[in-house]
Amino acid sequence: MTGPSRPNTDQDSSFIFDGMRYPARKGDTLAAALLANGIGLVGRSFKYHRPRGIMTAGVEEPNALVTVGEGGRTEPNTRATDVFVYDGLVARSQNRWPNLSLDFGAIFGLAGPVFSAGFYYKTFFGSAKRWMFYEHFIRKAAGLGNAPRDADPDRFSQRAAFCDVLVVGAGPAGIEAALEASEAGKRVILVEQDEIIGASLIRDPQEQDSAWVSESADRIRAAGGRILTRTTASGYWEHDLVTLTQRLAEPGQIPANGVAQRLWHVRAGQVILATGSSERPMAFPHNDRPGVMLSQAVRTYVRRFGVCPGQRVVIATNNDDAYLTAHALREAGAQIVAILDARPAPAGQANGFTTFNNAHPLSTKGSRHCLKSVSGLVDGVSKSWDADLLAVSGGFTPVVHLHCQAGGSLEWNDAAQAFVPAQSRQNVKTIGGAATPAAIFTSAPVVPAKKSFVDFQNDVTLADVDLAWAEGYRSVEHLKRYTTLGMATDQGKTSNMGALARLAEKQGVAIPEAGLTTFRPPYTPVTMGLFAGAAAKDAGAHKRRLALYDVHAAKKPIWQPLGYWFRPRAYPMTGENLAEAAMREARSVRTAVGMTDVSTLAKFEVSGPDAVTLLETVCATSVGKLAIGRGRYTFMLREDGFVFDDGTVWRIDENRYLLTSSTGGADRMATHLSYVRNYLHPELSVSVVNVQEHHAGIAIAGPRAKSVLAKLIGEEPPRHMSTVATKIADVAVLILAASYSGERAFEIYVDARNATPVWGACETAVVAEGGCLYGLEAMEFLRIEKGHLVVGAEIDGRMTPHDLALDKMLNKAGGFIGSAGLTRPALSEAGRRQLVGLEAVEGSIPEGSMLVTADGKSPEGHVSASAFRILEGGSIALGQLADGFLRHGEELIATSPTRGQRARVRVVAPHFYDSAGERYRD
Amino acid sequence: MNRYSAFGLLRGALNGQKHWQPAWRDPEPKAHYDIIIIGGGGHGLATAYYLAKVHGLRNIAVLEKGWIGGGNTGRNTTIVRSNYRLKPLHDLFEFGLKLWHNLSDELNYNVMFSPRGAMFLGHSDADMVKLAERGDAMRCDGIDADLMTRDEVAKLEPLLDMSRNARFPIEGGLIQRRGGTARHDAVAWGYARGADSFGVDIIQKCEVNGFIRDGDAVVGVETTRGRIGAGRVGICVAGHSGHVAGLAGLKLPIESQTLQAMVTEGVKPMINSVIMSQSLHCYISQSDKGGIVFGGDPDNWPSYAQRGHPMVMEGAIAQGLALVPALSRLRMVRTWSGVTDMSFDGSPIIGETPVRNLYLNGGWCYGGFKATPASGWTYAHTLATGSPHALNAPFSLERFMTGATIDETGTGPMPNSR
Amino acid sequence: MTEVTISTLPAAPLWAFEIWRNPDAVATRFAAAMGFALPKMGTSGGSDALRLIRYEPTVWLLEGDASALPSILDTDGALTAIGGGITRVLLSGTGWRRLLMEGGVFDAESPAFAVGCSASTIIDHVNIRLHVQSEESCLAYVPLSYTQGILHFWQEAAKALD
Amino acid sequence: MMLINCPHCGPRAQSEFIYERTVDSVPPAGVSNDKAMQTLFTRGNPRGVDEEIWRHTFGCRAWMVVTRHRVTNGISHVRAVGPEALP
Repeated sequence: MTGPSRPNTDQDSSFIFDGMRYPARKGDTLAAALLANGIGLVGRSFKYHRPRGIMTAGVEEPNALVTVGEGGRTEPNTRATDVFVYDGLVARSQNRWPNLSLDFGAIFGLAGPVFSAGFYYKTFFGSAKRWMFYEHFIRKAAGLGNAPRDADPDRFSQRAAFCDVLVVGAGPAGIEAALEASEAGKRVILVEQDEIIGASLIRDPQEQDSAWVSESADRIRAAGGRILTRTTASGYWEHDLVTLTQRLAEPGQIPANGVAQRLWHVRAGQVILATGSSERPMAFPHNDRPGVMLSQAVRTYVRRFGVCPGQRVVIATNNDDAYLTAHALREAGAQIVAILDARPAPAGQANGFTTFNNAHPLSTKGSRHCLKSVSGLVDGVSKSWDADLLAVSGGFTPVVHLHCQAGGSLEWNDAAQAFVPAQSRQNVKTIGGAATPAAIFTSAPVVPAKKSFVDFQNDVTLADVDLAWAEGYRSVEHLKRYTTLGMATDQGKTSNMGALARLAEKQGVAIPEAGLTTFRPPYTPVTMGLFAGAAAKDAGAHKRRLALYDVHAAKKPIWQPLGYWFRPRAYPMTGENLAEAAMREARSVRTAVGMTDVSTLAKFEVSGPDAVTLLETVCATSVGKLAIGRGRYTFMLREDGFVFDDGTVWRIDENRYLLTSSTGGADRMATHLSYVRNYLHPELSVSVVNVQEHHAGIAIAGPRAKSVLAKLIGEEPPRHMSTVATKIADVAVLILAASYSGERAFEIYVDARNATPVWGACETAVVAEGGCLYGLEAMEFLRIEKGHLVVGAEIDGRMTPHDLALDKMLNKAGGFIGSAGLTRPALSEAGRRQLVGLEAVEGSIPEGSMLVTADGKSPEGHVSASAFRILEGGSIALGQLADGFLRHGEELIATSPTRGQRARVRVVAPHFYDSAGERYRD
Repeated sequence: MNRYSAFGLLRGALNGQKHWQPAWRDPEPKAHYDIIIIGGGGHGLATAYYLAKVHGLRNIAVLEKGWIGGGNTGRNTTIVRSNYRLKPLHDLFEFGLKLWHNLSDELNYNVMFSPRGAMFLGHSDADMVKLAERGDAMRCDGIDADLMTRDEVAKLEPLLDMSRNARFPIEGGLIQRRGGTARHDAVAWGYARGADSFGVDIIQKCEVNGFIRDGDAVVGVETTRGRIGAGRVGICVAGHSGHVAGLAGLKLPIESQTLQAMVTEGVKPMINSVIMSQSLHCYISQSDKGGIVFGGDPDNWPSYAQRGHPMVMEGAIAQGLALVPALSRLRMVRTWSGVTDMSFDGSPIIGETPVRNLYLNGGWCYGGFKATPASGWTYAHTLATGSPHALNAPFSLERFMTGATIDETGTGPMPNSR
Repeated sequence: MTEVTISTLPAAPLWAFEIWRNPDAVATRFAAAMGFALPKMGTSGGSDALRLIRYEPTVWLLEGDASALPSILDTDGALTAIGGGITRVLLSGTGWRRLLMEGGVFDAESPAFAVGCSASTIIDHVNIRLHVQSEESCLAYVPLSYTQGILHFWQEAAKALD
Repeated sequence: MMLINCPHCGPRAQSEFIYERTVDSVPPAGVSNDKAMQTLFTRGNPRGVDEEIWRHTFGCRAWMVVTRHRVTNGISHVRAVGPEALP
């Protein structure tokens, strides 16, 4: 590698590579800037840690991977060919220790003959622990760069877009297609992964020049088209949805408006792929040395970046295109030492170059940093040339990734020895070089297989392909998986065709018969943060906020998540912990009065002449005899007969009912009701409206709840399981006299926007009666003591109405969903888990613990919820126990090995408080 | 069969590794086999292996429509664990986990089983109770499980976001230390090589497109490589269970869905265990090559497309990044999808069908890989003896009609909400 | 710089106006009584005093004074109050269409989504109902519990619309 | 991500829809308990075309039957279900 090959005058920024500062020029890729500064050794390969330089000028680069950026913006494994230099860019080489030049990992290369394909499968036997010992070192040696340790300081945006025509690739063909479509009045998006459009015209000038490019861009924009640069179409999904990844800042760069990248979800009427092709390397020993580059890449560096990567150049080719590189190099002042042309006869391109026909490269020599000589075979005779650059062109592989992701098929183009797009079931077509790659000449050069790399990054050689074949890994997918071919960060963009040719040769078939691996998204690797978008901060789950959030927040409660909701768990007074606060609150409910926010309960207004029919389909209890102003407990079954939710149903008017059910099951119940109403029974005259969020709910419970209510509403409060519409604080409310706590209690429902004054009035009245607020923890104590059920604990989706002692409430008339499922024999067999109460004989019952007859026995049940008797003390619980109804009085052990806790318990009825329900009565 | 060893590799270093023989033969199908297994994935190959090894049968074929290990075996996130809640699942998966621990030696093929710990994170007190309940159930059934404090979780995985104001703050975890990951392809290849060495015919590119019936019994299969007679036929085709059973006129309690997974570019070690969550739906581990392997929930609608919905993947990644923010700048390099056989109680089906001599192994949902040894072992027993082993007896096809479902999550017969 | 202002409007009376049978008869009665037709799917009708916006096949979102409607519905449908659970968020300025593309899946940039049009869609995982008031303003009906999250999302997104 | 032609809203992104079940999994009214359970617990699950019940949950909330090919994702027909509605 020679030194800087262009003047310093227009260098306007600088970057740091491995601690050294270097100048760069606007528009440089990092690779161009490194080459311009004479840096040949850029990285180390994955397996053998072989020294590697820059091979390409595009996203297919397998070798020149560096870590770019600092702190939370660090991007490991960045292709130096796919990052544009900005002032202050910091890049580090990777996968080397202690440094790039002296890498101890290279010892793996010396042992290469042992580390053949499938090496790991054949050794490191013994126990799993022994493998883990070896694995520790293998893992350390594997991997490429280091991930950042810090959180990402930038944001990522996700945006939808719709267009008539999406054009991918802004070379001359893509620009023309976009121009034509946009001027025909279509909504057009043109995307280009490069920083500029029309860049290939700089490498290979045609009639269309830079003026044509900028004029076309102006016309596209003027017609309403959108041009997105630094944007890669990375995934082609169903129904012409294409995901684009747009870099708004370069890797490691601080973004101007806080957004580093944008993910576009584009739904296109038609997709035009003008993605071009990528050049293939050639396989021969030591073809991976720094100083061996692809021919078109060399031309790109010379013409676009003004960097001449070598002064004494050998070119190896099987096609005409490489001669353009020879010309470009000669114009730049480099010496073309020799052109090795695989074709048997002169191609009419010689133009004074020293050209050898029927010539193939055979090997290279050099140092870690640069190339010194190239040897080759000319008509079977070996020759050698001193050179510092070997430009190779093994032909062209159309970029068909998106076409294939779209479900398109490929056909074989024999002249180009390449797969080109054929049919597609989506509305996509391919134009330009990707559809019509240049013809090449192929022969089967006899080169040693060892150290002839096909997959550069993963260090897969022809010898590895041969070994996989010999061992029976003969399908292309087996080959890929056994050798790791094509599984590196470049996903085989430069390697797949070379390996496929070898496989076909082994099979004695043409390449298309050897098969092809699947092209899966993404086309080029995509930053994870971009896929997460704004949701990375909250896992895509917005917290749901109570209507009365501000009222609660002012009291600084302990919050508890419940699905996406957050509800007060307890309101501790100074010095109280959660348990103390919850017990004080629960005691207040048992002895005086308490109030709590029950807004999150699922609520549905069901109205219409057929409301009862609908409700008696969904609910397993009867509803029809409910008088106006009355309510009752209900529960719902799945079609398979198991209980999945419970709640209350209230007749609030002649043809109007309010159905409540559990918070956690709210969305499921909404869907279920809608399904029953719309799919099963579209004929019903009924309206089901989800009013979960419309009403805020406030529960007031306790022996003094009735007198609190009387003061609030100025009339006799409704009796238990009755309802009344009235006003509190001059706001309309619906009061349901229902009890979850076991005390006389009322639920007050109010338009959520007017809830604050109602809450305020209630709180004043409650406090005046010596009561307090209570949270979910106290509510849990109260309901466990009373023996009320909770969806997710006792109602766990595996219990029948009988298991939960609810069967007496089943609608005798049948006809409800789940009635058929209930008839299955296993739902009434002996040995089923049944709801029981548990009281501690010794110790405190751990929630979630297992019920066993003796230590070491398999569990016969478990504790679904545990609490303490609120007034008397003593540990109690609800549980599920095999044949539990028949086992009242039996002593068991509730054991929690993971917590080192256990209790001796007695099986009792699941009601610890007022089992006769006398406290509801006035 | 060459025996694999470090010595063999060293010998190969001197001869260019030229002495290795094919890991399995490429035989022509015979006219008749005692047992035919349809499906050359990990489960089918393991079944063949145990039929030969444990039951001494030799006249066995595995018919694979493509290439072995090319379905879900090669399309999963390689997680191995037995940390379930219900007893029948404990018994089956724990039996399998014990086989995993010795599998490389058993097969003389390094399946790289790495018991680095399978950890569920808890994000609230309620989560921690649920995790304790699961752990207690495991411990009482003799399976290892340990609750972890926040500090222990942070020590094991220093890159987790342990801040208290995280959207899903980490309160602790439940770890099964004997769980971990394995090299998925190696499992198929190792079982194939082992089965082949006993004389099992592994026949690739051989698609079954019909059953040969004699009255109420199956007596063979029609394939793309001709008719093949069989004493017993075992279906073992995961996501394609519905299709193949349909050829015999059966409708199953199975719906096929897409399950996506993805991997990032390789980086130096940063994730030490398998990270899962009680409240979120993503799982994260790091492969030996350094890639971060990511999985999430299935695309919950029916599909045989082997391609997923980008937004399902985006959702899983958002959850993963909420747990491990340092993953943000890594790049996802490859996605893939399997066709999962979602059963109607979330548990597998291993046993007889209403058609005589026809057996079914399927319905593994998104949990099949970890079960490979246990699935093969119990299915081999069932096929060899004609009736299920105690381990797979609860997993009969008829349980759906009787109501004896094994529903870990209590979700019921709706595969889309599982 | 693309501009959009995000503001929360005061509470308004909102109702679900549902027809469960005889839709043609109800439509006839409605037009006769109200002087305008029941709006078609994806559109709105009426005035600031009473506006009906159609988001569902059999349900209209009704904003304003609903007192005349029960008699029009008679026994063919029902009116249910829902306003407590909904926040009205006004997106004003030329940038509202672009803002709605952030985290969205609906083509709010389409010329067909014109003044008077309505659409229900999902934005940043939340079900949101949109009504185009003018080229420079769009009203979004957001579930109350998600309002805080969506406002934050929109405010952040509005910083980088270009 | 598919594009589903909602009978009420026109083509919309799949993210607005939720798949619920197949048409063949819904027990017809009035069948025996056994038949109902057989219907509930088995599906054709074809590697081809099937009729699926979807809901435009995050759109117009309406239900529909989508006839879809499970390999190609080609949707050949979408049929509205539910009460009679105005255009």
